[in-house]
Amino acid sequence: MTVTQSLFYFLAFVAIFSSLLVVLAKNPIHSVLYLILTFFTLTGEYILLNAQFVGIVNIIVYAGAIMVLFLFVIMLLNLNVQTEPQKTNLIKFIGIITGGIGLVVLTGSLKASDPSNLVVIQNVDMGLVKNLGKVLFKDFLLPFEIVSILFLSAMVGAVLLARKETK
Amino acid sequence: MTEQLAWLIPVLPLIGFLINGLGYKKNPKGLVGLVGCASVLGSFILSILVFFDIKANGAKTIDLYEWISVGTLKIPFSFLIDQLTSIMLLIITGVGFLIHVYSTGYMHDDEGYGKYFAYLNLFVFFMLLLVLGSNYVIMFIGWEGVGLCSYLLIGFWFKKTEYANAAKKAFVMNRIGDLGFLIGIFMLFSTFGSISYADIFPQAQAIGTPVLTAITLLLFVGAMGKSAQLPLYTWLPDAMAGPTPVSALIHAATMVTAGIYMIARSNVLYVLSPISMAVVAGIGLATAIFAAVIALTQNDIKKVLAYSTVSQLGYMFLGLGVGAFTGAFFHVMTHAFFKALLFLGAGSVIHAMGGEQDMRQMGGLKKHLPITWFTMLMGTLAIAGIPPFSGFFSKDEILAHAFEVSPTIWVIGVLGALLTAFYMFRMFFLTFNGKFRGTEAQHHHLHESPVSMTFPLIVLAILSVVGGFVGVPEAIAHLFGGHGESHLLNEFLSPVFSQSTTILNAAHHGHLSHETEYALMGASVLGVLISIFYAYTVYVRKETVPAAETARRVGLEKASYNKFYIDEIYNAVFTRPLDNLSQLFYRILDKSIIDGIVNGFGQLTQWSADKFRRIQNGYIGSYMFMMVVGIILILVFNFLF
Amino acid sequence: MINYITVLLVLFPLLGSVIVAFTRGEQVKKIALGFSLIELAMAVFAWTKFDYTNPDSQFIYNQPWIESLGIHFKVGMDGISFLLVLLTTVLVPLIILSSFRKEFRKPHALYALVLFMQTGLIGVFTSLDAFLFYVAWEAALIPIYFISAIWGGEDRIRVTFKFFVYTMFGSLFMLIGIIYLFIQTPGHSFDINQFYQVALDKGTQSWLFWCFFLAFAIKMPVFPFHTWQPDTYTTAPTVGTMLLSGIMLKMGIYGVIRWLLPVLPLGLMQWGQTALILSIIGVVYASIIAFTQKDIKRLIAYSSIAHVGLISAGIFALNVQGMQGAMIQMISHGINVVGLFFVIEIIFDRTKARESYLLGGIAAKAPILAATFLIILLGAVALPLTNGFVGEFLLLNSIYEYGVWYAIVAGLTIIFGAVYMLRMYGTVMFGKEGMASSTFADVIGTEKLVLFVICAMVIFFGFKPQYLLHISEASVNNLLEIIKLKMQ
Amino acid sequence: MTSIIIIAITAIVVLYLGLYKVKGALLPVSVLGLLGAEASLVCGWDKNISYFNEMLVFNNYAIAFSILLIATTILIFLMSGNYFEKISSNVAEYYTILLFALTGGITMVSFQNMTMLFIGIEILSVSMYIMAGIKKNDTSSNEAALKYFLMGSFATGILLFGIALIYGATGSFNLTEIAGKASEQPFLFYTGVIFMLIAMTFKVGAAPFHFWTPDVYQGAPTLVTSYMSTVVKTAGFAAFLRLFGSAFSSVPPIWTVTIAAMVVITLLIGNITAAFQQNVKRMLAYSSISHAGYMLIAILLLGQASPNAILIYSVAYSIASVASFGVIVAVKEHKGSDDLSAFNGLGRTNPVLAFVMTVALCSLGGIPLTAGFFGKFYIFGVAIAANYTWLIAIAVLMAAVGIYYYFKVIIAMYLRDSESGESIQLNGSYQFVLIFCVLVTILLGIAPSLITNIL
Amino acid sequence: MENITNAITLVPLNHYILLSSIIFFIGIIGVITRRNAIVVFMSIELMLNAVNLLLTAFSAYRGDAAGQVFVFFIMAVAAAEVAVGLAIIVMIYRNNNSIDIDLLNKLKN
Repeated sequence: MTVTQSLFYFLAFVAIFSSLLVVLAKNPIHSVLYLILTFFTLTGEYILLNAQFVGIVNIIVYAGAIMVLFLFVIMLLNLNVQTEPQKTNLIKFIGIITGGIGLVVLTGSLKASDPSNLVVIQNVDMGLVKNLGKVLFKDFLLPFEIVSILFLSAMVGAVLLARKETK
Repeated sequence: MTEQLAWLIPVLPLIGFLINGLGYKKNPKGLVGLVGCASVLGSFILSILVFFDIKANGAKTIDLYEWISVGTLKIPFSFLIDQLTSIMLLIITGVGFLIHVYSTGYMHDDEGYGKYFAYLNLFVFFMLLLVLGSNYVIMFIGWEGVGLCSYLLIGFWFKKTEYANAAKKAFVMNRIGDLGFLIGIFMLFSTFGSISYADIFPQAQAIGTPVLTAITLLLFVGAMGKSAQLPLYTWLPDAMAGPTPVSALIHAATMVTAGIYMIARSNVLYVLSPISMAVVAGIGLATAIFAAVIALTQNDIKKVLAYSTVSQLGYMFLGLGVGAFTGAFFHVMTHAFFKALLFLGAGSVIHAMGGEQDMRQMGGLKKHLPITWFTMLMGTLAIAGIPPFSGFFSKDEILAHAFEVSPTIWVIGVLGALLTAFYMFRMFFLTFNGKFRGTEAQHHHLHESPVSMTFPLIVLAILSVVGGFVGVPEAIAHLFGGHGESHLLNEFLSPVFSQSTTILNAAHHGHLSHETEYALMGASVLGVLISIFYAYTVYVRKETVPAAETARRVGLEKASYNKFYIDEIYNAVFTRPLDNLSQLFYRILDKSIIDGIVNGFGQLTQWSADKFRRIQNGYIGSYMFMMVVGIILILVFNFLF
Repeated sequence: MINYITVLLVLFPLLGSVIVAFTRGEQVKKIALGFSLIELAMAVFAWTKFDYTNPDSQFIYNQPWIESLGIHFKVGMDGISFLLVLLTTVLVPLIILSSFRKEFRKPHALYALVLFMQTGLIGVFTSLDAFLFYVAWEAALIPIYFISAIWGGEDRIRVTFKFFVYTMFGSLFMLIGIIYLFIQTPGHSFDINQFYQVALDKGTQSWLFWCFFLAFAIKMPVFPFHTWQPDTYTTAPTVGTMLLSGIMLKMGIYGVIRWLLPVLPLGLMQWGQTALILSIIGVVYASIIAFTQKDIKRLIAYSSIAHVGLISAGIFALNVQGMQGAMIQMISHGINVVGLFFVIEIIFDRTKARESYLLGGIAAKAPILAATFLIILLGAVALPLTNGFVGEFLLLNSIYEYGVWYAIVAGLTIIFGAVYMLRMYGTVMFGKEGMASSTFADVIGTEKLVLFVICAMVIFFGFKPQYLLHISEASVNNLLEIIKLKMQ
Repeated sequence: MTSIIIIAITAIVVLYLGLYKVKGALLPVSVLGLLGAEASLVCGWDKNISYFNEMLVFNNYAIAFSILLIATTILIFLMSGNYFEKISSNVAEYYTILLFALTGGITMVSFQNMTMLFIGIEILSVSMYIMAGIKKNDTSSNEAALKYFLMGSFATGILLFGIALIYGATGSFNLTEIAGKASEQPFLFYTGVIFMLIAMTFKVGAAPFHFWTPDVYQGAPTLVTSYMSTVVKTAGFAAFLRLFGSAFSSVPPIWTVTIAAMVVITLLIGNITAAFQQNVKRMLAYSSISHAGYMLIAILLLGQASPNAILIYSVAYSIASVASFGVIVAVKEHKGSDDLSAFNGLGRTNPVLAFVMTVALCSLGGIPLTAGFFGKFYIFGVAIAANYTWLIAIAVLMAAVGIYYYFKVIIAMYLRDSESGESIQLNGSYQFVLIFCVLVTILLGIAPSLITNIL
Repeated sequence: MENITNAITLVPLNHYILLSSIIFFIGIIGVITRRNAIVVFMSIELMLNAVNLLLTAFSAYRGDAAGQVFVFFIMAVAAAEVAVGLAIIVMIYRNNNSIDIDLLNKLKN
């Protein structure tokens, strides 16, 4: 087993473990923290995949910005273990079983496909900013622009909704 | 000439109907009576002309217009006037005219005078159509039409519920027969490709016996209904609810003989089917005896006559069944005379009694109603079969033919004749002899009827007496030194029956000898005389009065008095079960099951809506859960199968 | 001019409907009557120009409507259509006239709907395009639903709604059938001639048969699809009941003749007998139920099921007597049933009762009503020389040709019909005065007129059925030939 | 493309107008902008222009649906009147968001690249999450927003997983390229297709992924609901069809059974549950599920006729929905309730409103001579041509159920009596919209050729 | 760096797919087992990240940058969604004093 492989399996294990904890943790703040941990492990995987820029953005945007937002809100709403509502164990159990079945079915169906490993990475620099930037601003310029509409809309909406109504 | 005027024969009464019917409120009574009688008289005169024309020139077909023409089914509105028809025409218009005249007196005080004459005219119209039609469908028109008029006239005094019910019963019973008739017509059409007599009869011999048997039996079902034979006779006694002249005309002289006319008309078909002949004879004989037994114990003067009519009709069918077509027809004719006479006489009695019909309330009317008494006596003698009154000849001819077929039938037939004589004289004696048993008021009211009523009585009495001479049997004619052509009627009608006579003769062995005939006649006359004497002993000598309604009766008497409970049986076997079935169908099958299924769809929708609704329980968690289940199911389905 | 007569006949009542809808006041009735009379005049005019010997449709008006789908506004009349157009144009004025003495709320809406319905009805009878047929079919349903539901009696909302959904349900299946056939047509068209040319295998025709038959059977109605009918007839206002029973149910029968038999002969071979048996069961079944109905309107409703069953059985017997019998019986039944319902309306109007045990002795007080009622009733029980006889005779004959036992069972109708009709007549008109009928005025004015016209037709067509039989003869023969040819 | 730009600019302009409190100008400017967008779309007819490396392709299909989306939006805007003002003072923002949502919709109908599909869906969805919750103090509205948001995001996750798998299988996001390489990695591809199918059926509200629809439709402000049930649904279907018609049409349709089952369930649940509803708005929500079921038939039986069928159905359905929701808004405003009983006697007190509602419901129910009839007609035609007899049988049964519940409202309006006899006053543009919808519905019912030959 | 990139082929693509599937379904399990709106939302974020991983893996194995670009879009959209979603949650908290999704079931049937 090479270093890469061990790294992959280690990260994968941590990722699965921490994401399970996201779901299982009773305290929402813990969930957030585990989620951030998951993001970090995923960043590791990205780097393993030679997608360095994605990995970095993942940390900056996800762990840095989005998750902080989550934390803020949780703090703001003063959520903690005591206030955390719990589903009955039965539902949890059923939920996990269902999810498990789904996973088995999905992996089963994907296994059958057996995508080959033969593809060799042609471009080592593919995951770098320069390369991605080219693609983003050449091929994907339009979505890039259009996303701004989404942001604008979301921004206006978020302000609209979160603001206390004066009327 | 016949061609130009014959169509007027039915149309004149129709015009009378229209005048009286449309103006039933405004027309003065005089005009109503005049129109009513004159239209029928006109038809009568035309019928006489037609009669002589036919006598001279033979049968005629008169096409009026194409009534229905669909594919190969062509039903022309056309008339066939042959010997049979012309005799019927004479009977219908002649007796009809007399009864119209009689009615002007009898119904004079009735508020529905105009309506009455309208109906009566309409009846004559349909009856004429029945006998004039050149095909079975036109006959069927008349057939049902007279049924309608019978309905209208029986229910003439419709305010009484039981009268209205009697009318309905008559119509429905007739319709049962009509269904048979109708199916018979269909069968005729599919067999012969036509419904015209002229097309059917010549072909008849080429058709297989089973088919003909089916056809003739079906037609006979129709005849059973119309001519009140077992088992469809019960309407006729009830039909006495109508005004008495109606009973005389429709329920004695004309309409009820339509069945005989139909079979006589279809004689060719019948003689080709021995089974049918046997059935006709059997039913006729059974009816004759059965009705006679019932008549023995009836106390209502019209009921006695009604059952007697049923019985006499049975004789006619017996005649048809044994092949005595002329005899049967002869009896139709004489019966028309004497039975009309008897009914009108009874009407006269009832008129005098102020509407009373129960013979137990009568008695000793001889001195109050001499003309009625005398004419009734003639009629009674005629029906009893005393020579030389008309009934003797016609009945004798039927019995003689019956003897040819089987002596047993003859014995039973004579037995019926004895019963007839007994109940008729019972009626006669109870009415006219002895002391008056009615109330004082009725006693004061007693009077002889007006001329308009007695005149028809007299005419009919004469006919009852002499009517038989048109059909004097060869044996008797021989006795008086006559020759072969003494039986005028037979001779006149022979073209109609020639084909069947040939067939019958081919099958039959020789004729009765004159000696046998004398013996038979003698035996029956003797029996009748004894029977009359017995009636005389009981009701005149001993002055027995029939027991009151409430009296205890036993055995056959009880059964006879209660008409063998046939009405009750029909009620229990048909009417009530059908009504129950109706309710069952309506409440259970229609409302609960079929509609229940229809509504069930609605309820199923509602029910499943309620279930579906519960899935939408408002919980995001459960929605998500179900979505995931959906996803998994889809994945499982797509990749594991 | 004459070539536009069909389209005029279809659209003229629509114009009337619009005008009436925007009129207020007393004259509404008269305007509506006027329109229907002009319509009648047009129909009579067409009659004078009608060529009896031509089996094909005449006065065809053909205008592309939705070209991409091969839908045309194609109307025309052959003998079969024309008879029913005549029936419609004759009955609608009578129906309007019959309501003259009655006060309705919002009369303009009522009469507008009646005229609108006439458009739908004539549209159904004259369409030569399956799509147009379907549209007209639905267009006739909606006004009658509203007529019944708005001006109806007790429990009207539930009852009429059931009727509406039930019939709609059936017609949706027909829509499926029509679309299927449309796809199968060689030229992708809804034209009737194209439909006649579609040749499908037996299996397909079998289910298509049910698609169509379901719609038609519900409309007629044929047992066991009839349960909406008694309730609806009873509940609907008499104007509505007359329209429903007098004309609308003929839509179903006409549909069978025009769209079912010639298009799906193999399906017919497969299922025709079933349909015939169902029809005959309906005859007996409805008759028996009618025996003990106390509500006379309901009784007539059941009798109508019996009559229609006979007509439908005659059609499925597939012979010329049956077809012609069905044609003339449709006319007769239309006339008679309208008359009967009108009489019931008159009685109800005066006594506020329809239960036979509350009525009685009316004949003594209202002799004209009694006489006209009797004449119409005799027509209904098929007494010879009334219009009802001709049809019933031919129909029974055709069923006889199909099978003796069928005819015997179906023939029970002439007995049963007499039983329930006369029983009803007896209890209502004869006997002692009923609780509700102690005071009763005879018919007057427009009532008299309507009754006389109906009686006149009852008797006239009894004497001269050939006037009507003539009209459809050539077309019926032609139709049967087509069917026979395609069946081989 | 120009239309997207015009609308986006209009949205920003409106936003600024709101900032400067020029409330009177909001509606005219928006409508003007939308009309301009319409014009620009019409200009692009038959030109088949593709933008930015085939990110968007404005073929006739896209243009037709875009026009429909914009037209529907215009109608809804014209009805809004002072509807939003009653909710809050931030009217301009609402217009802005709706306009943005519209750009998302147009993107969805014209996408040629999965990216655009994803972003279009998100723009539309996110905007609608917001709009569902604009009645901030109304718990129903809150609940609707949250339900919509959570389930919507969940569906987005599914969608993305599907896109990812398809990308894995084909190495491209472009529809044409996907179609070309679809068979390289069939299992990966099919799994992706199934995931996308699930996500798309969620967006159009078909069972078993319909759960959000009734609750959100009911909880959201009625005008927003009308937007959801028309623009969102139409865009969803157009995208759905575009995706399956162009990207996935090259492989054998393994999804047939799945979609068929969905159609059946959708029809059953939509129609039958609707039959039970006493609230008209909720009933229409369920009915919109059932319409999704009908439209799905066209996707199930992908073929030449499908785009046309979907377009006609959408047009009919959108117009009828706008009209019916318009009436509901008016009734709710006046009577304070949109239960069935609130409609009692409307035929007498407000004949015009009742007539509009009647025509709209008839169209939704598929009564002939209304546009909705042709919608069903074409859909059934597609299914019949493919010999899906059993499916048609169910569809027809359910159409009958549909007629049943639509007519329940009509019955309430015409046959039942109301307590209050006052009539509802409507402003001019409102009336215009209602009348316009009725006229178009009837016009298309009589002359469907106007739209049947477009595609 | 070079090492790592070269070593990439040593981990089969299937393992990446499996990993992201596991995370994806863990997200799904979270969605259906939690009642706290924010945690549910976080579970959804988990799902999105699984997709990101999948896309990146495919992108790397295919040597096609588009997949990674798509990941950016997902992140961007996720950010927008988070903004709106949290705003909605805050709004609800303000009205209900709770963000328990199972308490929100006024709209049903």
